[in-house]
Amino acid sequence: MSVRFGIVVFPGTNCDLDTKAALEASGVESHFVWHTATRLDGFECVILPGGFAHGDYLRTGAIAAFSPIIPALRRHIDAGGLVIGICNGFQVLLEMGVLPGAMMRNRSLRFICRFVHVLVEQADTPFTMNCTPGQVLRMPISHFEGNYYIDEAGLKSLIDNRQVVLRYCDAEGKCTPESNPNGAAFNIAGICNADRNVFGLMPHPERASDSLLGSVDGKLIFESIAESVSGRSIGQAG
Amino acid sequence: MRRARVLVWLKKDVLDPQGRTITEALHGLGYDLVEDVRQGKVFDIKLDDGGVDDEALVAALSEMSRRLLSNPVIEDYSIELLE
Amino acid sequence: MRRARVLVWLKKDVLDPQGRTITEALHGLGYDLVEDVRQGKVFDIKLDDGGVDDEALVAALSEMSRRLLSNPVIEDYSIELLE
Amino acid sequence: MTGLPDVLREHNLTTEEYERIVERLGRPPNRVELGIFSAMWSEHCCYKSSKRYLSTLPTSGERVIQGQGENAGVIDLGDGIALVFKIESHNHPSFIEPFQGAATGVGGILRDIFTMGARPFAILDSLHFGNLDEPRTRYIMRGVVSGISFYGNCIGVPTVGGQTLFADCYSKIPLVNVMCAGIAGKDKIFLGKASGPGNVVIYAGSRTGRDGLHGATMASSAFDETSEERRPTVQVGDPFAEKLVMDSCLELMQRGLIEGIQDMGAAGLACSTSEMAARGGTGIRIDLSKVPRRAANLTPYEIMLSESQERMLLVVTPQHKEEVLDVFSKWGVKAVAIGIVTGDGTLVVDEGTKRVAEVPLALLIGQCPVYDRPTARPPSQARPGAVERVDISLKDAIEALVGSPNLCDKRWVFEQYDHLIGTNTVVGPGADAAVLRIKGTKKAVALCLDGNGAKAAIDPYWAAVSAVAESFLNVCCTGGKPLAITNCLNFGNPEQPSVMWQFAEATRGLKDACELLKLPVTGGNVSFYNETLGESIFPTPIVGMVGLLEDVRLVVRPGFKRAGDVVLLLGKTDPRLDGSELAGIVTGSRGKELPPVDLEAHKRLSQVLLKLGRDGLLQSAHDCSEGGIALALLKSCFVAGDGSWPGVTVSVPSDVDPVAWLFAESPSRVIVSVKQEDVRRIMRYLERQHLEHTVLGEIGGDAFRVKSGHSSLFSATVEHLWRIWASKLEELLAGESK
Ligand SMILES: Nc1ncnc2c1ncn2[C@@H]1O[C@H](COP(=O)(O)OP(=O)(O)O)[C@@H](O)[C@H]1O
Ligand SMILES: [Mg+2]
Repeated sequence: MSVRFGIVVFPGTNCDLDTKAALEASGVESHFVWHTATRLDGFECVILPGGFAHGDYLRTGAIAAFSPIIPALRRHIDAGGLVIGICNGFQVLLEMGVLPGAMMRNRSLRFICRFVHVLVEQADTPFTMNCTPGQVLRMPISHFEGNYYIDEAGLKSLIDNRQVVLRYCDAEGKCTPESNPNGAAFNIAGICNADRNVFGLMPHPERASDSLLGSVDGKLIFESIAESVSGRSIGQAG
Repeated sequence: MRRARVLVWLKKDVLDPQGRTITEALHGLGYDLVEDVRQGKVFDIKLDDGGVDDEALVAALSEMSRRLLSNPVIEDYSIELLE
Repeated sequence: MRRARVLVWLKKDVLDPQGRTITEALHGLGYDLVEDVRQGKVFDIKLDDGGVDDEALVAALSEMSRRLLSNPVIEDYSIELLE
Repeated sequence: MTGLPDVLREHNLTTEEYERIVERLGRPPNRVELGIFSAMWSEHCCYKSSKRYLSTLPTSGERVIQGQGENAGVIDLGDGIALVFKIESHNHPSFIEPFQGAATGVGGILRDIFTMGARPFAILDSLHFGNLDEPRTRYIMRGVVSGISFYGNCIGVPTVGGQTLFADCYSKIPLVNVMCAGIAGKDKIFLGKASGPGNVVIYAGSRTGRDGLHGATMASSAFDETSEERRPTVQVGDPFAEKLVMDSCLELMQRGLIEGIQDMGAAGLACSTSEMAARGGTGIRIDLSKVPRRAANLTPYEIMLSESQERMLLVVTPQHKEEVLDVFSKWGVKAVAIGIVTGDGTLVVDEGTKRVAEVPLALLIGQCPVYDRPTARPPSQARPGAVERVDISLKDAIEALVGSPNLCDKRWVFEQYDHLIGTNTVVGPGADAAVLRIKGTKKAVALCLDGNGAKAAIDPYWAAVSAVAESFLNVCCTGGKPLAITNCLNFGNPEQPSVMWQFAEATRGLKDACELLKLPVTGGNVSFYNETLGESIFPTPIVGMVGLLEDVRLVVRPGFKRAGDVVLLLGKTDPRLDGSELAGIVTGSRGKELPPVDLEAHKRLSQVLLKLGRDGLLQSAHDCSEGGIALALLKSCFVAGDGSWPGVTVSVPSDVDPVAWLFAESPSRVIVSVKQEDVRRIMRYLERQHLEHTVLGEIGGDAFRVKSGHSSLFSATVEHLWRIWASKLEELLAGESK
């Protein structure tokens, strides 16, 4: 079975081309879908890439969460299709209410772009199945609003249901306050929904998919998805 | 033509880093009488109400506030008709 | 203890891309009665006035607004004593 | 009714200039026409003080596709690919409103690049601020950096390099110079020409408001007490709108639907219409009643001169008009036909049926005044002299420089910039030059910005030569072959003979260096009147260099790699502290002389460096500039890894003063590290090339150690020094937020 990814492009999305290039490098076929489309048929996985949908005006992801494409996205999710939201895409999923919690401004009240380490807490999701639990990945973050907020009950339920997929950590894999770049609750960098078919993360795997750029850890994520869908190994890690 | 104002605030138990930074900055400038600052958003909305009554208008505004202008996970809102 | 509210708006002739985008988004959601939205900032300030009178309080608040809470080059502010 | 003198003052025109207009026009201009002349004849638009100097710069070269005179320069990278690049200043707007001033500066230079048919792929910024002890400076710096961050990040172009320097003279007016580079198809370059009478003129992008009225004239006069009132309505940047404008324009170009295109920058519609028609050798007629407006009751005068952002002017054939409008509408961009190209050499402006302006382009563009302003060497610069001995211990010198605002880590700035978007950034901020790969090829582009006003204040000629030489070396350090430069000349009031002398000296330096190094100057920008209340900034020429790596896999980085590698200094050290950062910090004066640059030796060094890089013999390379050998070594330690810091032990020759030797800033030197096993081969090669070189020491341990013979002069862990270096800026910027 050939795997097809759909990349949703909102006005203001700006990581669409990078994401497509990284998928190509992993041997995955992908197609852009403009936000006014109303169907997402034929895609095993839908990516909401990074950027500034609608300029991030009002709140990040708020206006995009009402795009014409959104009903189709909900149908895709309800049917068990995979969705990954990267950075701004994660913020859109939160605003849609598909993932719990909300994003606040970084603790430093500044935009941050740098490489960070994240710990793989859950390797039994379609998005991380090629990782080992406890593995440390190196990927860049680049955001102003990545300070993940959730109330205590919500956090407990995320942990109990094993929905915390990635946490900010140091190079040794310890989740310390110093290794938390933005103040996120429980060092959370990525979570999935209870059904484990929707994944949102702040780091950019598409920017860590080429050794020339300093890391190939992001490929693990794209290849996990492709493999979990097709049931066979594709592309080459490393 | 009517005007309405919607105020959006972070919920009380959500930490407001911006408000805290402003409080500190004001103290730094010597305004010691300031005890606490909370920062919110305000929207002034011009409406062409087409003769709807206040109740209907507030209902519409509440819906907009809930759906778009605020994020109910972290924010509360209030509505005021101005004239 | 007193409370005051400061509203900060972009000046009239200054472009407000946020307001425009929000207006368009509300139209997209079918709220056609909305003619125009301007987004501003609101600060709710708790003060320990130590018995100063209103006039002195407003003077202090104006100074804070000018120096820190607003950017006089592109923004206007207004002050309201709440209680 | 205001009298003529007041009207002229308001428009920054001299009586002679006005008389010239009246005479050639055959009648007094009306107010709209006067506004148009005022903008187009401003220093900012017509380069009246600088033209005769700029015309001396070398502009040709085998790779030059487009030199000066267009919106940006274009050079050939081979394989059918072209690089489009240019630099702009936004100093005056950033002084008035730091955040929006800097943001709209980014927006403006991006438009200059995509208007040529290139997709912008890198931004660099050269920033100069006053003393960070002053709250106002901290406020300006925070605003400027977040403004650049806001605009560049949102539109999705990485900001990959630049410089951030401090000196008291910039506290009244900061310098915000932004360079942008983009990639285009070599045969898909678009020009700002209104060709083909009968073609349609289209306005696209944001609506017009009162923003930035008189921006061009503001940037053409000094600030004084009354500036406050003359302040134009501040332009607010809308990167979201610009992204849609950019994407739609690039699609139109891809589909071959455009005849000519130009952004509306300084002097808005007045400038874009008249420049496009003049370049096309045609004429243009527009109807202002068609222009989309944001504000009520705009006058024709205001519409012509508004500097509202995110607007473009296009010329298309009548057959393509509907298709063009459809593309804009798909992207949600406002676009309307506002006029036609004519053949009569005139700019005609109507409002509905009423004619509001009619000006011959031959006068407006062709006969704008050019001045040969008097120059005079300032008396303070008449008597050169060397820096006296600098009295400081090695330890104090190292700690002072590592923690000095000019030399400390600029992470606080560049981490606010998305420097990775585009997934091309092979070497990002923090290195000598940024390196970006070109997807689909083996090639990469190296880019850097350089300049030092404090040195130019001592000697503008040698500082300009040094800026070219240093950026040349920065590019070579990465393995890139320098191809061309753009430049931004920031100076005070040109009506002062001393400022004009500085300008003449600096451009002479640029010319000499570029001629000898065979670098064409494909464009640039002049910013005069960087002055408030009679105080000028340092003369500050900034050079933007672009270079090419044929094989990106051979890229060389500045960080030390491996314990055991040998550290070599290439080039000759003259242990004098003239012009140095250390002299400036310790004695408060950098002296009155700069070390001259031997450009022939410089060229030889660069060639050696490139050859060693091509042969894969360099583990690291980093040029020696501000802070001399000491800081160059330390930076190679600091940027080596992610949370780990290799140490290095170096030996100072026994016959020199260690402080002078370690901190002298003689030009044309590079510190490289090489594998042990390659040392002999490399040394033989260096000898054959007659290139002076010194073995400095070896990488190893976790400390920075300085020895002389057997005695230790200094030792501290690199991590300790790194902490001072990395935290300094954040410390200096802490404090109240305005
Ligand atoms: N310092 C300079 N060196 C070389 N060319 C310059 C310099 N300054 C300006 N120019 C050239 O003069 C022309 C006009 O520049 P400018 O008015 O800044 O362009 P625009 O405002 O349209 O972007 C351009 O071709 C530019 O490259
Ligand atoms: Mg231009």
